[in-house]
Amino acid sequence: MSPWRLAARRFARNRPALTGAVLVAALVLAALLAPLLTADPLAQPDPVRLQNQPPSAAHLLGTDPYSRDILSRTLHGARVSLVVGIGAALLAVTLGAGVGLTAGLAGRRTDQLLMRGVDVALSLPRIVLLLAVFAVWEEAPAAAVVLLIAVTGWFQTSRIVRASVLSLREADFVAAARALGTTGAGIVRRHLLPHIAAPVIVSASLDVGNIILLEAGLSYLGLGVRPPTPTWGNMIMDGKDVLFSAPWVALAPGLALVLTVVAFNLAGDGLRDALDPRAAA
Amino acid sequence: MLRFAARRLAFAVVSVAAVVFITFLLVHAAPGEPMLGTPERALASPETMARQRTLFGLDRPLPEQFLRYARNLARGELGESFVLHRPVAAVLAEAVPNTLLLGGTALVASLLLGLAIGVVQAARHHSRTDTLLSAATLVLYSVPVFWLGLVLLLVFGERLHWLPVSGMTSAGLEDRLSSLGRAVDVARHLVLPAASLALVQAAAFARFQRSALVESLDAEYIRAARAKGLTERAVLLKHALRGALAPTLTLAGLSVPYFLAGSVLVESIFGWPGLGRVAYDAIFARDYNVITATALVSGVLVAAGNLLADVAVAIADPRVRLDQ
Amino acid sequence: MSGPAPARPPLLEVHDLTVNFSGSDGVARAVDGVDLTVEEGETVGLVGESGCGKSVTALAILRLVEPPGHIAHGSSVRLGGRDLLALGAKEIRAVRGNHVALVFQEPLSALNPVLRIGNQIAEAIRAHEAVTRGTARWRAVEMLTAVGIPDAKRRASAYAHQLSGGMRQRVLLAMALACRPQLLLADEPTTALDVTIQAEILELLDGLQRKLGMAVLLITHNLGIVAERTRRVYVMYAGQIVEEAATEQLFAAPAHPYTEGLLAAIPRLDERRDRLQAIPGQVPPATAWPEGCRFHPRCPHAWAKCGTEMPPLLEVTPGHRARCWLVKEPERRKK
Amino acid sequence: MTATPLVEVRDLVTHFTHRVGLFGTRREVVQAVNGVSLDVAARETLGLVGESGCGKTTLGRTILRLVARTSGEVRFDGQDVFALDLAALRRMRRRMQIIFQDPDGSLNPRLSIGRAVREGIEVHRLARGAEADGRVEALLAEVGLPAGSAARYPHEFSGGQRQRACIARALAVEPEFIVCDEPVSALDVSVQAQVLNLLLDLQARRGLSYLFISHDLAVVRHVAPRVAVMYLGRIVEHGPSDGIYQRPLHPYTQALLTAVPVPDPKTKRARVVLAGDPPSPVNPPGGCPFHPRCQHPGKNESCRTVRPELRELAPGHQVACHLADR
Repeated sequence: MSPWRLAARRFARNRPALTGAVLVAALVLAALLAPLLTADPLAQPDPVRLQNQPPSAAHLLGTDPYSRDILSRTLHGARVSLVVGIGAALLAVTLGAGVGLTAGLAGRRTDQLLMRGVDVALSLPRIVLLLAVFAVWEEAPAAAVVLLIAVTGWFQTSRIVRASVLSLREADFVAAARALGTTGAGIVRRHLLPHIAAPVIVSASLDVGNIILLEAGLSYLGLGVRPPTPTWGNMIMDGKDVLFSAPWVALAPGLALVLTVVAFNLAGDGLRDALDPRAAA
Repeated sequence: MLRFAARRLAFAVVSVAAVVFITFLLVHAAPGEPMLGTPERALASPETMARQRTLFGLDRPLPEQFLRYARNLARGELGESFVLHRPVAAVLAEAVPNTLLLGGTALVASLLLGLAIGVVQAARHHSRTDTLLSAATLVLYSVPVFWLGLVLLLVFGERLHWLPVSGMTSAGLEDRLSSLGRAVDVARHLVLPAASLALVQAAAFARFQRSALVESLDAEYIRAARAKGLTERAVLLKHALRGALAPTLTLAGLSVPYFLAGSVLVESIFGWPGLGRVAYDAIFARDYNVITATALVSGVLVAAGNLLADVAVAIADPRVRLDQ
Repeated sequence: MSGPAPARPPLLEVHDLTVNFSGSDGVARAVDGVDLTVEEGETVGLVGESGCGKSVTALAILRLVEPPGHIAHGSSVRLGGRDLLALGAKEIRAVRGNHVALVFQEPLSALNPVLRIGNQIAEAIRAHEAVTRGTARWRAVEMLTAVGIPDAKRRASAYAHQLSGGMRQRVLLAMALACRPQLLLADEPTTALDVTIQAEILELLDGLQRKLGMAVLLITHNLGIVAERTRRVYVMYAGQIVEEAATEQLFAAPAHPYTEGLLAAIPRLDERRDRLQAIPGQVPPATAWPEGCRFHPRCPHAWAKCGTEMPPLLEVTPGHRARCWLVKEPERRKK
Repeated sequence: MTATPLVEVRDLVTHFTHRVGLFGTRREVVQAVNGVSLDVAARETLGLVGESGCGKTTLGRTILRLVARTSGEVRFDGQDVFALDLAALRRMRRRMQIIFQDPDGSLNPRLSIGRAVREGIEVHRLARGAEADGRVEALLAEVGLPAGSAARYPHEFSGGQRQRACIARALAVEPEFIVCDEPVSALDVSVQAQVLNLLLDLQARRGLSYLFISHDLAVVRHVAPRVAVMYLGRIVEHGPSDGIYQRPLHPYTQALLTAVPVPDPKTKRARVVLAGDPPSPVNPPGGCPFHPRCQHPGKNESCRTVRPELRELAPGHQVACHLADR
């Protein structure tokens, strides 16, 4: 049985991991179907009387200070979180893998240059940079949030990939391929890429949760994707002012965030365990 | 050791310079103008604004502005805040100690708590306690720090009235308290914001520490230690923990950016007068000099964290030598 | 063991020792009903190929088998008549490293990389004797000198990675012998070492054994070491003892086809053979030992009975037993 | 030795520069191979023995140009291996192959055995499609793997079977010369004999030449009629195995031979026990590289200062020792 199928089997036997994966799938589905399932998240049916209503039959999770339906906004808010979380993680991992591969395969000089650059980049205070950018870029679309989070978040992946390339280059099976006369490109394609795929997948899946939290932090400060588009971050911001009188406003999006991030972390931990090269067959 | 110190220092200077340069470029090259969103700006006439621009040199070409900024920086001058009309150094001098108190407390607390949880889990790994703690740390690790802050504020501040909800001291009490009383007062204000920051990071440390310990418990030297007749306690604390400590210390040193990011969020919730608030306010007011200076301070703190991590690892692991 | 019964119980008496590992592929019977004895002061060999259960046997003697492995009910390990498997946690700790010590195969991984070697020896002493830190440290230095480490006082504060392979194995010996155990379980003590260093370590072990009067259970896959260093030997295959004999007897007249095969398969330094006699096939996995005699699928002499009935250890001559039906039906042996 | 040798190695030197320390600031030169000359004739096996760190693996890899040499020459069938351009080198790779010690690390765990064996066939376009499948099947059968092995993955095989697969992979390009780098060291005794027999059979059937590298003197004696003994990057003794094993002339070879335990309780031999550990190849001693550990009673000043060259003391039997005599 191939190592990928073995990993899939290990994942499928891991109950928490499977729970995480099912939750993630459910969240994606809910976000996709949000317009069909619920009312317009921007609608303000009665700005005066329906403010900050506690949960009721009409509004299962209550209403916010602008009398909007919190359930609808929470479901719609999932879209920003998921798009940014998954999109930025994929992009960051691609960037990191590219740089890591280049550093690992190129000569000493290029390698040193790239890695010293990554060292410096790793010591940049990411949040300060992101705050500065989004403060000036007021109408930043979700794509820009994805891009900027990815561009400031690939450094660790590049280190992991470079380290695995360097150790793989010393592996006997790579020496055997060279002895057979396989070209450099052939070695990268047949022997290196399949091996760095596993750590890259793990790194991406564990990143998603952190990125979702980062995006939420930014939109809580009123940055990134801005109101009235509902994001869990700006919903919590709305709830902050009425925290003591209408705690449900901040509670619902917060719980949604926790649930989502837990789901991704469960699935990510499961992937890490399933793809662990040390795991027995 | 000296060569190590020199290299690290050079590296730190380069990274801080990179931070300053990038931030400077970002805030100046981006659209928008200074003092945006402040009442002052709303009232100012175009002439006043133009005068302000000339006063701060903002009408000069960007390279010239940067050179001037760098020259001033080299002399230790951080410039003046456009909004507060005070030297930036003075603003930071008030804020930075408060953030160090908050972040330092949170870092130490989270490290101790995380280590303790990780050790307990590793000592009984695969037991029910371990599973429960794993679930707890996973959830805690997934909680947004600002939301946790709000929840703590709601529960312990508003509902239970155990702790003060805002600020660093109780207004009006400062003069009437002894110095010990003042310290207690600050400590009481510190609990909720520090807990918000610390709990999430403690979960991260615990997760990491558990897996490092479980892995090191698999090592042959652990079996050798048991074969010598050592108690499980000695095996775990002396043999396993020593080896597994170094990666956690690295993580602690590298967690400075997390605490900085967290302080921006948490300080605004609890009204803690620290660097995070200063940065937040400055960014929205386009207070260029303050933004750049906060970036500078953050860069220095991050570099210091990295350095501490390296030194801590060298102490914890004799295989790592700094003097080569 | 047959022959005249000893006046007092043997130093170590393992009876029906069984260790199971439960995994996703089912239960692996890594050690299955092992009986062995070691008399005071004697050197006994335990020989077999990788995966035969010899290392697990050593760990089980000190109850160091970790989950998912566990020692089955009905096993017994007696040290001077006392059943180690019945002891409480504190009592078994008092045995480990004190009465029975263990030396491992890979000295680099058996030494804690972040603790000074002197400290690792001293803690073994302090675990069993009420001595001060200073005394323990002084004794550690003394032990290091005894195992031939030059400049022991200075070396005591070195870390494992600063020593050569041979030196590390000496440190491991010092650590094991610090409390003068009655029995040393030496699990492939020289396998990781170069042949010249191996010879040094084995000579050293010999000398120390004579000086301390301890017994050694020497676990190895190397029949050359068995021939040179042991008086009696047990051969293990697929979790079981398949032959036991005095060493000379075993090499002169092996009774089990597996032992015979092993001896024929070793390339010899002292003679040139054209073709080695290989044992065909592979060692089966511990989760699926074959029915009947576990060696029968690879045995040149096997007949129907071998595939269905597991032979017990049958006496060949006094003190020499083999787990093979050929002992009873020697006419079945093919030429 | 007959006619022109297939492989000629002359004064080969391979040094590595290591960077050590946290930032890689200090350089260390490891003198792994330090001036080695040897020949391997067609259809012949040359044994190369030595302890860990003596440079035997590096020597094997340098001969195949898997490692860059520092100086010296390697000729394969008369052609200078280091003078070949990349295309010519790739063509040359068909003719010389390597088998490694660790069958776990030398097979890519993510490739099926069939794909691993096929790699060489594809690279050199020896066959395609069904014909390639047929060749793979035939190779796997030739090395004694069960039918259906091609679709399975390395982790599904035992160590001995994996080593067979590695042999099949090397044979796929129909080489003339194979560097066998400790091919049986990681295997159990019973399986080791199977693999050694396989290597001997293949040599007879296919007319292969082997450079057989091992730390196990008994194994080398069994497969190689001629043996070279390596110590600290140099060959210290070289000759027909019967001569070397019965009358070793170098004190190091003597120590090595007497250190091997013999599986016969009745043999009792005098043992030359060496003092100390082998010195580091970063900083080899001057004079005779063996002098710090040498137990020869006649050890003298020239051993410490003058490096002995290989001298022929018996037909085909050379020794690098000032004190050795017949």
